[in-house]
Amino acid sequence: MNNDLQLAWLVPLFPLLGFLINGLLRNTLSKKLTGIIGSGTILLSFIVSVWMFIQVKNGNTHVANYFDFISVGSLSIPFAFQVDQLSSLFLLIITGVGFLIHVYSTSYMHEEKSNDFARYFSYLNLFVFSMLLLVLGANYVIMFIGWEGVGLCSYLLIGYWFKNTAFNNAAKKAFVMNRIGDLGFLIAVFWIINQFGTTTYSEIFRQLPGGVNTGILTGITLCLFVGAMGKSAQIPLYTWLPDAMAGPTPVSALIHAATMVTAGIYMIARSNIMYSLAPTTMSVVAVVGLATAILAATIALKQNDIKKVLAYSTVSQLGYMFLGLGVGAYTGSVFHVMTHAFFKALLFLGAGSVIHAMHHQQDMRYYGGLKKYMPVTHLTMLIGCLAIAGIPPFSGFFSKDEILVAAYAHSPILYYIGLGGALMTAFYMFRMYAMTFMGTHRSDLHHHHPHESPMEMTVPLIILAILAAGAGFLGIPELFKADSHWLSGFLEPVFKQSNTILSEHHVSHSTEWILLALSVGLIIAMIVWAVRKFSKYQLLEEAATGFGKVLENKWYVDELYDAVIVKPVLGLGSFFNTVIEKSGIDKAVNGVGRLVQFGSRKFRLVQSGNVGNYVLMMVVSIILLIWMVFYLKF
Amino acid sequence: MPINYYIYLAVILFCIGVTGVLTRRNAIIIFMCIELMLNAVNLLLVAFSKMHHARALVADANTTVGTEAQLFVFFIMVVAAAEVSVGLAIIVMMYRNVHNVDINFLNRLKN
Amino acid sequence: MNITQLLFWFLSVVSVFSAIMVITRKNPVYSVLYLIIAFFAISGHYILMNAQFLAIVNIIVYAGAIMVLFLFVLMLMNLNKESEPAKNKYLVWSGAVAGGLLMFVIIAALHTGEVEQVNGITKGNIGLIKDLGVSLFSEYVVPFEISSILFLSAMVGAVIIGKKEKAKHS
Amino acid sequence: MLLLLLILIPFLAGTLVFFLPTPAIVKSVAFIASLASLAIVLYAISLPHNHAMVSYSTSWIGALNSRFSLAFDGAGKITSLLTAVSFPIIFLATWKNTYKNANQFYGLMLLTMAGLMGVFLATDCLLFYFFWELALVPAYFLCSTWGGERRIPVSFKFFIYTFVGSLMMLIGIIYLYNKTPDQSFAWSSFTRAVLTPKEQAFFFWFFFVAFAIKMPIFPFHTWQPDTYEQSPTATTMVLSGIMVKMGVFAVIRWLLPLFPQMSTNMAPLVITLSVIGMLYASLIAMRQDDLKRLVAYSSIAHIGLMCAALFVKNQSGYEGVLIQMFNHGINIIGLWIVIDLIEQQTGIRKMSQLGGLATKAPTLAIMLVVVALANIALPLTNGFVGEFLMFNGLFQYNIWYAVIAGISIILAAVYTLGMIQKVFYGESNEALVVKDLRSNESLALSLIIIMIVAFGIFPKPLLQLTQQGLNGIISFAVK
Amino acid sequence: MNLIIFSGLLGVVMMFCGLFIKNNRTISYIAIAAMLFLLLVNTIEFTTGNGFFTIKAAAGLLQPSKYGLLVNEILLVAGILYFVLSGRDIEKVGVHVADYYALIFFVFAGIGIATSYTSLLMLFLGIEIISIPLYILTGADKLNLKSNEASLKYFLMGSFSTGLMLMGIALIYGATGSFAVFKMNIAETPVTYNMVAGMLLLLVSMAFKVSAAPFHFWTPDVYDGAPTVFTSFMATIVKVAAFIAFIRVFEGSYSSLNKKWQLVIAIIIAATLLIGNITAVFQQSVKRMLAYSSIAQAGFMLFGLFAFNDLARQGIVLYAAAYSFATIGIFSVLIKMDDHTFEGFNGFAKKEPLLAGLLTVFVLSLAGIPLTAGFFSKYFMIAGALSTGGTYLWLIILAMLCAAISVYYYFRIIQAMYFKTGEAEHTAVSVPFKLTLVLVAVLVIVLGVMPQVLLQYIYF
Repeated sequence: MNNDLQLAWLVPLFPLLGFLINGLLRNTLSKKLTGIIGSGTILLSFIVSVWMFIQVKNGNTHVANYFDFISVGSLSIPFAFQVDQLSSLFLLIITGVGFLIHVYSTSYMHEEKSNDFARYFSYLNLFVFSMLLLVLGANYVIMFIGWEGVGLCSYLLIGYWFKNTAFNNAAKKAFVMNRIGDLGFLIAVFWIINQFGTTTYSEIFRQLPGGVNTGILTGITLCLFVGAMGKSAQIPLYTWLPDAMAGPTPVSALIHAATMVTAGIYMIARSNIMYSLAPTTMSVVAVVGLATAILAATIALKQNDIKKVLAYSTVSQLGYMFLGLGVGAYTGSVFHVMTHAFFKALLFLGAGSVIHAMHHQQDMRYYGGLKKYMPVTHLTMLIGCLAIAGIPPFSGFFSKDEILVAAYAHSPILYYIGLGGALMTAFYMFRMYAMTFMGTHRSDLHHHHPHESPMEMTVPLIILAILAAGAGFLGIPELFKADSHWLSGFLEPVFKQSNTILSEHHVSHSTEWILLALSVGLIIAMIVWAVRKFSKYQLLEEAATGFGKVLENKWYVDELYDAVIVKPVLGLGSFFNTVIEKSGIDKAVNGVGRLVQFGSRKFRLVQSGNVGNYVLMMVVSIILLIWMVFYLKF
Repeated sequence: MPINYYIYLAVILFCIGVTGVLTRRNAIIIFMCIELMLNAVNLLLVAFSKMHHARALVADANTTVGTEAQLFVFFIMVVAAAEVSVGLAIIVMMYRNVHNVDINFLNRLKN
Repeated sequence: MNITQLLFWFLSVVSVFSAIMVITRKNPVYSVLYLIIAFFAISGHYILMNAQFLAIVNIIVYAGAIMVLFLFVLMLMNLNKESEPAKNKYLVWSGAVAGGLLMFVIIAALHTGEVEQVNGITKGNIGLIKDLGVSLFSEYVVPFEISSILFLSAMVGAVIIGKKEKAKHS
Repeated sequence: MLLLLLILIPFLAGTLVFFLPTPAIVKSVAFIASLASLAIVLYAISLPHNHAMVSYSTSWIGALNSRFSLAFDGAGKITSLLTAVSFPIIFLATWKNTYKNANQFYGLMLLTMAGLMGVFLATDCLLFYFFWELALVPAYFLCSTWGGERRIPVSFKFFIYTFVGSLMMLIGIIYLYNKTPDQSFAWSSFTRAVLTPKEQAFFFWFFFVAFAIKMPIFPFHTWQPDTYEQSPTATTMVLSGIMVKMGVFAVIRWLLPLFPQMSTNMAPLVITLSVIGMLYASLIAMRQDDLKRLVAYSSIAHIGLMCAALFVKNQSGYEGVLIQMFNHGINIIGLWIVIDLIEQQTGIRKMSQLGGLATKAPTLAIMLVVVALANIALPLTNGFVGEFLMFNGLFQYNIWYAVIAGISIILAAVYTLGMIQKVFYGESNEALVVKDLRSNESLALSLIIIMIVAFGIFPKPLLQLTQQGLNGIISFAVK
Repeated sequence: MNLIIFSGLLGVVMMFCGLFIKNNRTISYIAIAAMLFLLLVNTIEFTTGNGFFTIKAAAGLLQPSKYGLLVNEILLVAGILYFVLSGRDIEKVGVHVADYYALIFFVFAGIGIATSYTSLLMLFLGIEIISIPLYILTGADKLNLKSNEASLKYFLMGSFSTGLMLMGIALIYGATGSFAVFKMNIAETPVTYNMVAGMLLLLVSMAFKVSAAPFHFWTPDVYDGAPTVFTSFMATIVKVAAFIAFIRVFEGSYSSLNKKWQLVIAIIIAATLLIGNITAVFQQSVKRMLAYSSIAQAGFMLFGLFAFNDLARQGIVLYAAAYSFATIGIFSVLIKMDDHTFEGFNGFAKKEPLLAGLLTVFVLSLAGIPLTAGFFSKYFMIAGALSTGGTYLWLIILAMLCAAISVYYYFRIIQAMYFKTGEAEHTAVSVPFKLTLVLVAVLVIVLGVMPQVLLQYIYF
């Protein structure tokens, strides 16, 4: 209890305070104060996180119990935080990137009314709070609290401009799809309780391996993975993420690129031991991840909305992370989470800067030639694109390569398909880059005066660009220098058990060199092709045809879901409402009443008012009674 | 005579009375049929009275067993007389109002 | 077949026959007359069973007083014609069938019982006026007195019902 | 003695109120009486479990060996607390509503409260039945007198429906009474009634039907949406917040201990019905345009879960139900308050005609969102704890029930968010005149929200409250 | 005994009052006083166990029992309430006010017999003494054709049922050689076919008197046609007395023939409940509805006959009180209404909140809602029936469903009074009337909360 890390509660506390202050005083605070409170609380959290990270790096990990959250019979779920390598790393990403994005937001959202502005920051702070809960939780229930909390904040922020019905629908869709995943998560939690009698990570993992049979573990992990599918936008629950771009761009950067969507990866990394013991799930994860990566990449090829491109790119990158998890490259996935957080946040914020400059025009077809108007944004975006495309020495190269090599070690087919995705990534990113910054401007300059964004926006861009460029060096492959993978060493305590279970196969250095050369070469070729093709892009009002159209329409997946799930469910609702409820059950209930009334109308006719009839009926009754008593043997 | 004969006779008379009640519409005749039913009962009671008396005589020559039934018949007659006076009064009242003694003539109370 | 039996059968046939006539005659006056015959036949049965008191009372009260009252009312109402409207055929038939069925059922029910052969049904003298009188004014004085209430109420009733009311009470 | 007061205070106050002249005095008396009850409940909770003050027994009907006995056990504590907490809030929230013949309205409300308290405290089966009916009659009058257009047939259907159920229960009560070893109506004697398995199977349903109608469980639920729609909102709050809990409570207090074996045997059937009801009601709720009906169907779904969790017969399920009884009561009252405000201010309940209220009434919007989120059991709201435990209980019983029932979580999100969206978001309809909350309403809603958050983060007090009485139930349930 | 003698005498007194006193109101007061006197003498007999007269000759014919006397008490209280509440309306029926009272007192003499007879002879006389005045009272509104019709129907069918009863008695006599009720106990006499047939016919005729289906046909028409004041009397006090008579007949004999009789009675109960309740649903006239409801209530009371155990006996007493008080209360208000249909009650609560409230109490009692006497009376009946075992569960379920149906038509009064708008036209009522009605309501509620107030007297 005397451990310094007991103070972990401070980390989520600050954003919570920020949320409360901004939320309750939204009508009185000035925008400036709101911004300071909103960003400042995250900064404080970041500082504490850094301090904790240092503690952890020095080998101090801790599970901090605060109070009994739920305690029923033998089941006890404490409100507890776990500070270890994995969580402290995520804390840094969340608070660090989060802080930058808050700062960025103060400028980006400046046009909002002051109470809306405060509402925005309170949501954002609440999100950070939830995300921190998710990461810090020492058991699945606390994680679930954060898990649902971030979903809620995502919902609130996507629907931030609540007057727009489309945005609201997008928000609702995001929440509902997340809920589908959450159900899987919940079921998994119950299953865990059923099997382990606890939800605390350390106690569960202590019982593994051997505590529970593989079949059940497969079930649990699959259910958890369903949760991850929802949160991290994997097939089949990915469609909400592109729609989620309805929210303000910094939100997309923070929630739908850097942090929330990686919660699924965090969760699987956290539960790595269970996954390692369930090879079937691992394969499922890998296949789903890869499929998502490819599918999203293909769609991204034909999108014209700059945020949509980035959104599908995010889905695709998340797919890679799951591929990494699926083939056992936990460190690689976490590494990719980190680098992705940097470069994707960078890209989004850059896109935000562009959108800001273009007065909320998001269609790339109306961009072009912005290079000269927005030099900082251009440069930082270029770094981001290079990073995501996987050009050495930018960070994306290292992390993606680590995953792909691990996939190759697992099965070359995975590698080749993954590589195909990577090539597409390079292509569409530079398509975006070229369409935005190169060539000539395609919209009316008299009305739009593209201009560089203010410092609050560019400084975070620059910082992120530096991180995106340099973060790769935290995980230099053994290929280049032995034992230089710092991250791997740092995370080793977390994944140690899994690594021994999985007994990694290694790819020989020579093969790895060939693979590297192949991929980098092909990617450069792709970039060149994309830039050449799209730098001279001219606005043409021609509809896409054939396969292009399919891609433009996102493989018609939304339509498919609508037809296969949404419509039938609504139809079923209507059917129940009108047919079964009103004409069925209620009719039956009322029918009893009617039957009585009908009986009443008929019965009273017996009362004919005619004495002869009365007596006749009496006599008949007597006859029947006598007959009954004397002749019925009962 | 076997008691059964009396039973049968009484039942037959009784049921003829019932049939009369069922088949006629004239209130007075119906009333008469009811009187017939009562008489059938009286006959039966007297027969039973004699039967029980005869049975009791075997043991006791001075027995009064059976008296009660005959007195019962007496009371039935008393009641019948009272009933007749009231019944005929009612029928007359109705006749005064509607000039009819058909039981179906007044048929306002139904359902 | 001795004389008692002969008389029994004779009286039975007369009573049943006249009873049937009562319910079948269209003219109410005939019905009354047949009913009086039936009552006489029943009184004959009483005498046959040595119930003299009842036989006399039956003739005086029933055949005499009550039936005369009926007749009187009938005449008063001028109902001595065949004025009764035809009743619904089905109702008549179902009434007759029901009555017959009732008879059948009761007789059948009682028939299955053990037959009490009572010999000397004419023996004993409980039916004599003296015996009954003693009994009536000793053991049965309470119902006797109580039946006065009955008569009182019948009397009051006849007055209430029979008295012509001037106008409905406002 | 305290327990007797809990019944007497609302009863006497209710009777008194009938004769009071002005609405202001009437409201004050009603409010004070409900607050007094709350104070007593809180004090009673603070007393040790077997304190003399928290049990009461006196002879009642000697001929039947029925006693007027009250007790304060786990389930009773939580439900009487709910009653005592709800009524002041309801009175507060509807403080500014004007009712024709306010004295009668508040009198009947207080009488309902007395009946409810009686149901939750009685340990004598006949007494229980007595109060069971007693709570119903004033509610009927409330609905019929102050309700909407179709109030007369609707509330009548409600009355007859529940009355049929009660009568079935009465048969069961009498039959069981005959089978008790000492011919008494005491709870303890009833649990010792000797029944053959066939009788058990038979009479289980007699009781269950009564409770199922009250809760209501699919397919006995059709009275409920109509009644909620047509009743005056204050009454709807009582009906949905507390009165439906009578059914749940009765299952815990009576059905399970009385038929331990049968409730295990019948569990699959009952749970199946409940789960079907959950999905069914959720699907229908998605298609509702009327706010009140939507909430009504959502309530059916929630109650379905409670019923299912009761029959899984494990501790998690029980505690979940107990805690959820309280929380659901609070939440749904909150929802009704918001809906009442909307209806009063705009005169509209159809969601399709509303919209954009968030611009005009931001505070109201936020409060609705919080309450609605609690209603869909978002973590850190009070709804989560109960649902988590109930689903957990259901899962421990059978995974598939939990999975299928879980679908309702998703559907709940769909219709609840849909409601928020249609009412508060979107472009505002200029024609609608909406003022934001008034002081009494915001106070009531704030109290509710404080409870939502407080018990969401720190449910321990409630859990401890429920735990005490639970041991008894569990020992019977597994007998 | 006291009741029989004094009410006979008082009947005569009332007759003479008619001669000497022209003021109807005075006659009413005398009648109330007379009724109080009857209550007093009956109470003396009830508490001391001895009447003023010891008539040796009555030994085998009348045997007042505690139970019967208790019922007398209830009926006399009901009678007083009836006189106080409806005295004015009796005065309005016709000119022979004193005679009506006299007839009512004669009926009470009959009731005294019906609750204490031990011989079938007395049963017969008692029933007739009750019936004959009723034929007259039914026809008291002489110029009203409905009243004529009701009277004729009642008289013809009543006499017919008397015929059936006598046939039954004769057959029973044939089997037992005695008119003593206890002789009907099968332990004393072997079961013969005569006996069974006789009992069946007796059952039928008694079922007729209590208007149990399928021998109920006279009830709706007669109750509907009779002057409402006398309907009130017939439907409550007389009906209860008939029930007690009914039960006394079968008290001894029944248990031995249990199984068969139980089925027969079960069928009668089922038919009564169904016909009474279902037919009542569609009635438009409250008066006629109450007639059917009295059939339905008879169905419940018949459970006492079905069960024949302590619970049922207690239940009968309670039912007698609950049903009579509530029905008298409702009728007393109904008489005041100008329109006897349900619509006639529209908006009554607004005009007369107190009366409406009291009426609600009575209606709730009839419907068997707890806190009113009606609940416990039904409760005891059902409990009595259930304690005979589970064989006839179907009957009990049916009874409960019928109770639910009864709520339907009873509550129509409440709905009309409270929830519908209209001008419920009625004649003004006096303060004493209201106070008495309050007293009745208090009685109903007290019995509904603490039935032992009454029940303790059964075995004391």
